[in-house]
This record gives sequence, structure tokens and C-alpha cells, in this order.
Amino acid sequence: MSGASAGTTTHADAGEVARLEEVARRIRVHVVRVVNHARGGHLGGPLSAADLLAALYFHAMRVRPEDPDWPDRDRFVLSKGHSSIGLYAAMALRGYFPEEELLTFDAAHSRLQGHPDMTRLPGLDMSTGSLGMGISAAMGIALGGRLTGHDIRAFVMLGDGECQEGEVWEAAMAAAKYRLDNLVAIIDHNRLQQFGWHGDGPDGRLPPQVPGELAGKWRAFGWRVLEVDGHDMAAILGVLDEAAHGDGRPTAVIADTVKGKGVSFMEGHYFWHTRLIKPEEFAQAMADLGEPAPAAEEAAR
Amino acid sequence: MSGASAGTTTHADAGEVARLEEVARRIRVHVVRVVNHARGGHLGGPLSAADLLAALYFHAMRVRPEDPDWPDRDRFVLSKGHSSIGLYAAMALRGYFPEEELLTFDAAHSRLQGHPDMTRLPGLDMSTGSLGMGISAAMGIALGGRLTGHDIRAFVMLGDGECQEGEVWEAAMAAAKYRLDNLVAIIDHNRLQQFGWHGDGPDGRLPPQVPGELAGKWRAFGWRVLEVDGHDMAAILGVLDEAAHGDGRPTAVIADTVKGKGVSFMEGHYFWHTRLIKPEEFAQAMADLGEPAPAAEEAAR
Amino acid sequence: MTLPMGRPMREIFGETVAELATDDPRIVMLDGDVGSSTRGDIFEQAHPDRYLQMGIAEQNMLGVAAGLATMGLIPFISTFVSFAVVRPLDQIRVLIAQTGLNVKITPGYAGLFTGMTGMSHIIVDDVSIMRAMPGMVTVSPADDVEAAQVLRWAAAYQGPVYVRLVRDATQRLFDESYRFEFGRAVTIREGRDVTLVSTGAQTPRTVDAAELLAAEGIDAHVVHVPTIKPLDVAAIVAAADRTGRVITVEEHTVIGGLGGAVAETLGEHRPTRIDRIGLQDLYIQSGPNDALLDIYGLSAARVSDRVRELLAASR
Amino acid sequence: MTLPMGRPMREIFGETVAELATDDPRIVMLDGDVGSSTRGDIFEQAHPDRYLQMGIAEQNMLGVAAGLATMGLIPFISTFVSFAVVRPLDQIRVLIAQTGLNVKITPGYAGLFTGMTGMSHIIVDDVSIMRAMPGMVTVSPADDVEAAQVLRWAAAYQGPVYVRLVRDATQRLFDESYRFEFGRAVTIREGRDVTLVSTGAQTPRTVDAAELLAAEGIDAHVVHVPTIKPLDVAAIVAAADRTGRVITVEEHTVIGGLGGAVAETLGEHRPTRIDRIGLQDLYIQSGPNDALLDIYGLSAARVSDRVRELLAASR
Ligand SMILES: Cc1ncc(C[n+]2csc(CCOP(=O)(O)OP(=O)(O)O)c2C)c(N)n1
Ligand SMILES: Cc1ncc(C[n+]2csc(CCOP(=O)(O)OP(=O)(O)O)c2C)c(N)n1
Ligand SMILES: [Mg+2]
Ligand SMILES: [Mg+2]
Repeated sequence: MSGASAGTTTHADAGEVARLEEVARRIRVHVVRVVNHARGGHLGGPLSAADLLAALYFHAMRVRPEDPDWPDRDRFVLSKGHSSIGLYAAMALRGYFPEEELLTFDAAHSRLQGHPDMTRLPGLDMSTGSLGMGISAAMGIALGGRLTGHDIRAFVMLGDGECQEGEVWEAAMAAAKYRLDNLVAIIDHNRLQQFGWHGDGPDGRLPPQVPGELAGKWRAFGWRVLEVDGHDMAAILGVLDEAAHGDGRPTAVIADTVKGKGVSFMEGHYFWHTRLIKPEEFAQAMADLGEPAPAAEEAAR
Repeated sequence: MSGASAGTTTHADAGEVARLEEVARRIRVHVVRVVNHARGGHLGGPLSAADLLAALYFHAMRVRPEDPDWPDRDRFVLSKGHSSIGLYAAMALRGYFPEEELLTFDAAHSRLQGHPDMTRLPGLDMSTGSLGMGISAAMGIALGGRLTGHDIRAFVMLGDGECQEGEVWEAAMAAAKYRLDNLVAIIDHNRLQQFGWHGDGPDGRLPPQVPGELAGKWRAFGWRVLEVDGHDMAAILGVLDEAAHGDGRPTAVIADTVKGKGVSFMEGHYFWHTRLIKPEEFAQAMADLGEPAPAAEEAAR
Repeated sequence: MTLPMGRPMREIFGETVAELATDDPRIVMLDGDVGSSTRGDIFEQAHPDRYLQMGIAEQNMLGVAAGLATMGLIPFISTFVSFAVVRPLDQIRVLIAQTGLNVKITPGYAGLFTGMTGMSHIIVDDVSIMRAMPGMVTVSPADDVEAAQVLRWAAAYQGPVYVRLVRDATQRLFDESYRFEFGRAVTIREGRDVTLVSTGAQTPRTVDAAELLAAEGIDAHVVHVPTIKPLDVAAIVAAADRTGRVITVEEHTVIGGLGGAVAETLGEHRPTRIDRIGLQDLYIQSGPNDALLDIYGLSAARVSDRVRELLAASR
Repeated sequence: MTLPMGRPMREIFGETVAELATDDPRIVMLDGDVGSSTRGDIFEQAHPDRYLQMGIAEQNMLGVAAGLATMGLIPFISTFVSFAVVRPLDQIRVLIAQTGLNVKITPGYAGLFTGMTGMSHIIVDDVSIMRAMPGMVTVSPADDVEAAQVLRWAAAYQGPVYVRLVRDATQRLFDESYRFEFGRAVTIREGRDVTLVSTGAQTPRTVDAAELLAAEGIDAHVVHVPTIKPLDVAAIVAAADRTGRVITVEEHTVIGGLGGAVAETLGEHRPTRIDRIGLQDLYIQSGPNDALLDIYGLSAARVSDRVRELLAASR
């Protein structure tokens, strides 16, 4: 899959692309570091979503980190709430809160809960964690924006496994009825979920997938579908720019990604959905992500 | 829509078609009579489904009314449980219980509950009433049949409005994964639900529908789709015969129907989903259905 | 003396929320394809642009309500109790109760009166479910007069609330001078022999039962509890003290609902003998309203019989 | 003396159900894409053809289970409490509880130990919900030994059951000679000053709390209630009579769960002062297991403190 279809509308220059690639790399570094530090949390999903999160928070969304409740901001709902650490990293890098706070992730009394808790962290637009729900809330935001005369957009990120939840299709049905073209769903299509079906791939657990199946479902439900390589930053920016121009339908951006992207031994393995990192693995992950070798103390959490 | 696509495989002769048309007519008469007698219950949905129910119970399904628990019987789940009276009428006519018992519908202590209750009535394969669930149960039956080595088929009837429930798409996803070609979903596509969206039609409440939309959704979820005129008995028999031959996919039969079919003043009006019948209306309905004029006492329940 | 009939709470629902919306542009109604039953259609007539048909998709409906609330709107939910509480419970929990968003869960079809639908539609445990959910306010008005006031209060209250409304006409307990106060129980009748604690549309029948008992020389104290959560602890304790003997009466399972709330409260603050009249851990079949009240022991006559039996047994 | 650690109940789940399935071809397992967490994967290894992956679609999963049960199979459900009880509650109600079909709802991740997930995953009111549902048996084993026995009992029992299991290792209360009896409460410790009634993985911590109290001269009677519904009424009444003072302790909201069940029972059969230790109508944040027990007052030390306080206040 290439970003070619979107390439024509992108206005991102090479400098911006490089800048956002670096943001995505830093998101990934935070993800691995923080999950290792917390001895808990998810890895595969936040890593596959990192480029998309960078593009959203640093390019597509109109937000004011210094005024997180700005009424005219675009909203973001992480429907795949288990990738919270990826979102927190993007928000910290964007200036919502200090990067050091990331290390409080999962700790008692932290604003950075295991799954996103909007009552604790300003700038977090919705609480999630139970899959399938975020898209409904995002649809409410998009509809509410229209009803209250706010020219905002609602972005929501879903997992591909999450799209098995019926609620996703309830929302898809209703959003199409309301012609909510200010609603953009980004599907992190990394082809793995937590445990899933038997199939092929390295662990025999890459479930049988029919090419174009997911796109076909969204189209059948009346959505505009844009497909993109979810690790090609220029293409991502192009597709998000295209999504910004409503055509009367809600838009689904299907981003082909690799679960665990950026960390060699995690890529494509279902069991890195969530798992404890061993010290030598941590060192390898930092090397893969272009970081200096970690102190033994950090690696051996 | 015609049954042409199915016509080639139908083996029903003209005699059988006429016989089943008469069964369907008698189902409709029972529906109107019993609902009028009970002063409660649904009309539009059972009337639109009457031809399909007749074809299922008198042609497609292998059942033994005298041995309702026969392990090798085909199963039927009325996912649109509010059309219970249509199912009860079909079952009574097929010999599961005396037709007179139909008049106990909705009364306290009746085996014929407002919505189907399998714990009361032998031959009823599943309790329903909360929309969207019956298809999951039917999928379990189809899967269970395979696992236990029973060569049975599971038929399930859904409303088109019911297909808004996310659970329907959860079941659609999972049944396709399991390649359950012993599962047949029949969708009573009468284009109305209970209240619905604004649109056109006689009451301005026929919601905007995109032709082929429903078929497209089922196809996108990996199902074989057969379309049929749900009031053309020969075509229905043909399509059910075709559905009997599995091709590795579950089958969705999309039956185009008219809500309230057979009663002139009910056809196509959303408000006859459920409504009390006036005496003069009752007389008209009986006339429409080819029955003799009712006694004043019955009409004026 | 039997209390007279009032208007169906579902009509009060459609009318009152429509009126509220005339004054407050933030109010919207979300319907799960049953507006013609819940009388959401009255709101639709008045405010077509703010009547948001969500189709037969209740999980999404509650989630959309949460999203609308973040945009400053005040969504009221139009569906049946089963499809407002049980079907989308996870959505209520995560998106509404845990966030504290300003959504009004106001379904009709509470209790036995659901138009002869049977057990799939008759929810016997909604109060137990909603009362146990952290942060969820639960209100169960007695009649049409109180229902209107509760809905007005709910619109003004900031945060999620659950208001259970009845489909069909029920008896009228209050006159127009009555004022609902959130969190307060109301003494309906003073008495010395036994304290009857009741809620929702059962309260008028409980009051009628008290009159039947009075004719036999049993003087019942009757307390109506519109706000089941938070419970009016002081009033419950005081009412128990009046007679030293408590019986709860509710159109609901005897497990975990009003009876459970009163038992927990008295066990903690004033141990007292308490019996619970209500549905006995069973599902409800279809049948006409009066037949169901009689079969399941909630008519005034059957409640008074049961109270007499309980008092006789414990004497 | 602190009770030793046992094995995680989730491992017991995977192993025991796999073993049962070896002897009984009717047993199948349905997974909601979390078998690697619930240790359903142990079953999958042993019986790949009877491990039915249902994906992230819990409503359908419970409905499929009902259909499988009509074909004579015995489905066990593998997911978390939130996604086994709350998300598919309507399906459980209509297709399983109302039909009495033979489905075993056996999720892991009950209580606070959910791997630092936070409030979306920590269900505080599952017992209140399932106990109020007509016809639903609710069992909450104390440790790995009892969990294995409960699962064996559940497979043999005809009808729907809810068994709540814990993700991580918890303390071991019983030795291998213990025999779980459905519907029976178990006296763990004899005492004269106060009766502590506890359930699930909280019971071992409550027993430890009793030891701490004993060191201070408070002699607690401790009763473990594995079967919350149906409740062992006679045992609860007898235990209350022993001391005249009851405190329930549960890793669950104090509204409508074990505390509610005991309050209802004592109010009816033996009015007694009863306090309820547990979660105070709030949601639980993420954090390590021990930190959560401490913050929310359920460690042995905090339970013993609270018992002491309550006894002092009422003296
Ligand atoms: C309703 C619900 N069911 C189950 C889970 C447990 N769970 C968390 S993540 C996950 C897999 C998600 O897969 P996918 O959506 O593909 O996300 P990604 O691959 O991006 O991690 C599951 C089953 C949940 N959080 N919510
Ligand atoms: C989960 C659920 N939500 C709502 C209802 C109320 N209800 C009963 S019938 C109906 C409309 C059904 O429309 P459709 O499926 O098209 O059936 P038909 O037109 O054949 O009557 C609704 C909303 C219900 N029974 N279950
Ligand atoms: Mg995925
Ligand atoms: Mg229809």
C-alpha cells in the first residue's frame, strides 16, 4: 500500500516530514521506556500507532496545549484505549505536560492511568479502555459540534481487532445517516489483536485476512475510505489533509501498520501486545530506536 | 426484485406454491385476529414475515411437530422476537399445538408469551425479544451442530431495523470466520422499523434507503447474499432451496417485503408496527385477507 | 379510598422535556427507535432538529450521548429500561458514570407495565444495577406530578442521573402543591404499627394498602423514597424508629434494590426487623397490568395481605 | 502469621477446564480474544478444536454460548469480568438466565488485581449485578484450591453459573483436604467478639486481619462465603448470633454485594448491627496490587484497623 492516492493533496514539505518522523521516534522511545519502567502496559499497539499519533498531534489537529479546554479545538478519542502510553507520549511531546511525568504512568495517583481517564488529565477528550466505545463518543462530539455551531473535527483511532465490536458498526451506521463529515476514524490496521485466531505468520497466529476486507466493510456502511501506509509519514500527512475536506460522508483512514513497529523483535509478534521486557531486550529496543545504550539500572527494572 | 436468480433451483410445483400461499394467508388471519383479541401485540412485522414463515415451516425446515425435541431437526430462531404471533401461527398450523391456543397469546400463564419464551413452549428453539441477539444464538446452534456432528441447519429471521444492532455484525463477523454454511439468516426487509428516521412514503417516515445497502453490508462481512421478493412464494421456495446448498459461507436471504402486507390500510405505514385495531378496521382487514365478515362481537374487542 | 389515576409518565416525559428544551437550547433527545412508545415523539414534534434518532443501536446511543455532553449539550435518553440500562451498561459505566458527563438516562417502561411484552422487556433489577454503580444517582418518581418535577430537577442537575418512568397510567399520589426534593424521602402517612417504605409507582398502591390495613386496625406509617441513591438515611432511620418494624414494598426484585438499600442502612445505623415485599427472584410473564400486579403480589390488596401475614408471624 | 501465596486462579482456570474437557467432550471454551491473559490458552493447547475464538465481540460470544448449550455442549467463557458481565449483560439476561441454559460464566480479573489497567477494567459491582439477576448463581472462591473445586462443581451443575476468578496470585487459605460445597458458608476461625463475613480473595486477607486483631485481644469469628447466591442463610444467622456484631469484608462495592446480601438476610431473620467494609462507591485507579489494597483499605492491616475503629465507635 502506498500513500500515492493521497500524495496529490499533501502540502507537507520534506522538513515537516522529517520533523514528524523524529516525533514518532521519540514517541516510540517513550513507549518502551515507560512501559519498562512501569512493569506494565501495552507495547505492540502504541508502537504501531506512533506515526499516526505524531501526525495527528503535530499536523492535523487544531489544538492549543496551553489551553487544553479551548472550545474550538479538534478532539481526539483513543478508542483503542490500551495504547494510552502512545497518546500520553504524543501529548507530552506536544507540550500538554512535562515529559518527565510520563514515568508516573500506571502508578497510583497518576494522571496517566493505565487506560485514558479524562477526569484526571486536561486535554484528554474522552475516557476509554473498553473497546468499541470511543467511536460512539467521537460521533457524539462531531454531531455536537454541528449542533452547537463549532467548526471542529473529531478524530478517533480504532484498532483493527476492535472493529470486531458491534458497537463500532452501530456508530458507523449512525454517523453515515447523519452525514458527519467532520468525523475521521483512523484504523490502526496492524493485522494483530491480543490473542486472535490461528493462522500463519511467525507464531502461527496471524489470522487469515482477506485483502480489502476492512475497507469493504466501512464502504458498505457508507463511509469514505482512504487507505495509507501507516508508517509513511508523507503519505499519512497527505491522507489526513484529504480527510479534512468533507464530502458529506464520515471518513475512515485505514492505515496499514506493523504491530510493534520500530523494535525489531517485537514487530509482527502477537505476544508483544503486552509483555514484560527483559534487560537485554530493553537494550536492543533502544538500539533499534536509535537511542544510546541505556544504563544497566534502567534496563534491569 | 424477482426470484429469477433462484428460480432455476426451485423444485416446488404449482400445487405446493398454492398450498403455501394459503398457509401464509391463514397465518395473516391469525395474526390480525389474535392481536385484536389480545388488545396487544405487533402487526406490521408478523404480516410482512408471513410468507417466509410459511415457507420455512412447511417447506425448508426438517422438523417433526409431533417430536418437537427431535435432535436432528433444523432450528429456527426468531431474532425479531416482536413478530412472535406470526411464528406461533405458523407453528400451530404446522401442528405443534392446537390453533385455538393462539387466542391465549399475551394472557397471563400462556405458553404464547408476548415475546418468544422457549421455557414454556416445546418446539420453540430460542427465547428472544431484545433485538440483535437471535442471530448469535443461531450461530451457536450452527456451530454446535458441527461440533456435535448433527447435520442440521439453523435458520434465523431478522428485521431490517434490527440490523442496526451491533451484535448482528459481531455475529456476521464470527459466523463468516467459522465458515458456517449451515446458518441461514433471513432478513425481512420491509424498509420500516418502529419509529425510525424521517423520509418519504405516506407518513413521511420511510427513511432514506440506499438500494443494495443491506446486501452490500452482508457481502462485506463475508456472507453469501441471496435476494428475493418476500411475497413471491415460488421465488422464496427457490431461494431457500438454494440456501440449503452450502458454499462455505453463511447465507443471508434478503427478502424484500411490505410491512403490514395483506391488510390494505396497514401496508407501508410505520404506525401499524403495533397499534389497537378498531372494529371497522378489523372488518376491513378480514375482507382484505379473504375471510368472511367477522361477528360484531369479535370485531369490537 | 383508592387513589385516582394520573396520566402516564411517558406522556409527562415527552411534554416536560420538550418544554424544558424550549427554554434551554442545550437539551437534546436521543431515541432508540421507540419514540412512538416512550412519547419522545412529543419532543420530536416540538424540536425536530434536536431529536436525534439513533436507530436500534443502544450501545452507540449512550456513547453518542457522552460525546454530546462534552460539547455542552444535555442529552435525554428515550428508550425502554431494558435497552437504556441493561444493553448499554458498559457504555454507561465507562463513558458516563466514570466521566461524570451530564447525560440523563430517562427510560420509560419501568416495572411490570410494559404492554404485555413478557420477560425480555420487563426489567426486575434495574435499581439494583444502577444503585451499585459508583456515582449513579437513581430516582424513581411515584406519579405523574412527581415525574414532571424530577425531570425538571434532572435537567438542572449537573451530572449523570437515572430516572425510571412508567409506560402506562398509574395512580396519582401528589397534588400540584407537592415539591420534589432531591435526596429526600417523604412521609405520606403517619402511623404507629409498622413502617412501610416504598418507591416509584408502587407507592400509591402501598398507600392504598395502608388504608386497607387501617380498616383492620393496623396503623401503618408510609414513607415514599423517590431518590433511591443517595438514600435519605436520616429519614429511613427515623421512620424505622417510629414503629420498630420495617417492610419495604417495591415493583422490583427484593434483591439489592430499595429493600437492599434500606436493609444496609438500618443494619448500619439502627438494626431493625425488615421484610421486603417485591418480586421474588423471578422473571415476569406477559399479561394485562392488573393481572400482573395480582399474580406478583403488588396490588394494594395483596400488599396489605402480605403485611398482615408478616406482622402476624412476628408477633 | 500471614497466609502463604497460592497460584493465580487464572492458571487454575485454564488447567482445570482443560482437564474437565478431557473427560467430558461436551465442554468447550469461548474466548473474547484474551486467552493469553485468562490462560484460556492452556485449554487451547489441550483441545484446539473446542477452543472457540470469538474475537472482540462479547455480546455475540454470550449469545453463541446460549446456542451451543441448546445443542448439549457446556460452554465456559474466557474473558475479563467487565467483558463477561457488564458488556453482554442483556445477552446473559435474555439468552442465558431467562432460559436457564447451561453456560458457565467464568471470567478472570475480578477485583482490584487487573494488571494496572485502571477503572475501565476494574469492576466493582459485578456481584451486585449478578446477584440481583433472577436465577443467576454467584460463586466467589477464596483461593486456588477452592477455585479448582468450584470449576469442577460448575461443570457438573446443570444451569447458568457465574464464577469470579482473580488474575494474579493471591493467598492460599485452604489445603487439599478442603471440600467446596455449593451453597454452604465455611467457618474459618472461631471467635467471640465480632463476626467477620468475607468472600473471594478477600477472605485470606480477612483471616490475616483476624490474626492481627487477636494479637490486640479482639477475638474475631470469621466466615467465608464462597456461594454468594444462593446465600447460606442459616450459617449467616448462626454466625451473627455468635457475637451479636457483624462486619462484612469484600473486594467489591459495599452496595448490593456480599454486604447487601448479609444485611438483607439479617434484617429479615436476625436484626444485628452490621457494617460493610469494601469499596466506597468509587472507581479504582491503576496501580500495583499492594498499593491498591492499601489505598482502598483492603489489606489485612487496613481491615484490622477498620474493624478496631468500628468496634471502638460502637462500644
Ligand atoms: C470490550 C473489550 N474487550 C476486550 C478487551 C481486551 N483487549 C484489550 S486490547 C485487545 C486487543 C485489541 O486489538 P486491536 O484493536 O487490533 O488493537 P492493537 O492491535 O492496535 O493493539 C483486547 C482484546 C478490551 N479492552 N475491551
Ligand atoms: C434491543 C432492542 N431495542 C429496541 C427494541 C424495541 N423494538 C421492538 S420492534 C422494533 C423495531 C424493529 O424493526 P425491524 O427490525 O425492522 O422489524 P419489523 O419491521 O419486521 O417489525 C423496536 C425498536 C427491542 N425489542 N430490542
Ligand atoms: Mg490490531
Ligand atoms: Mg423492518
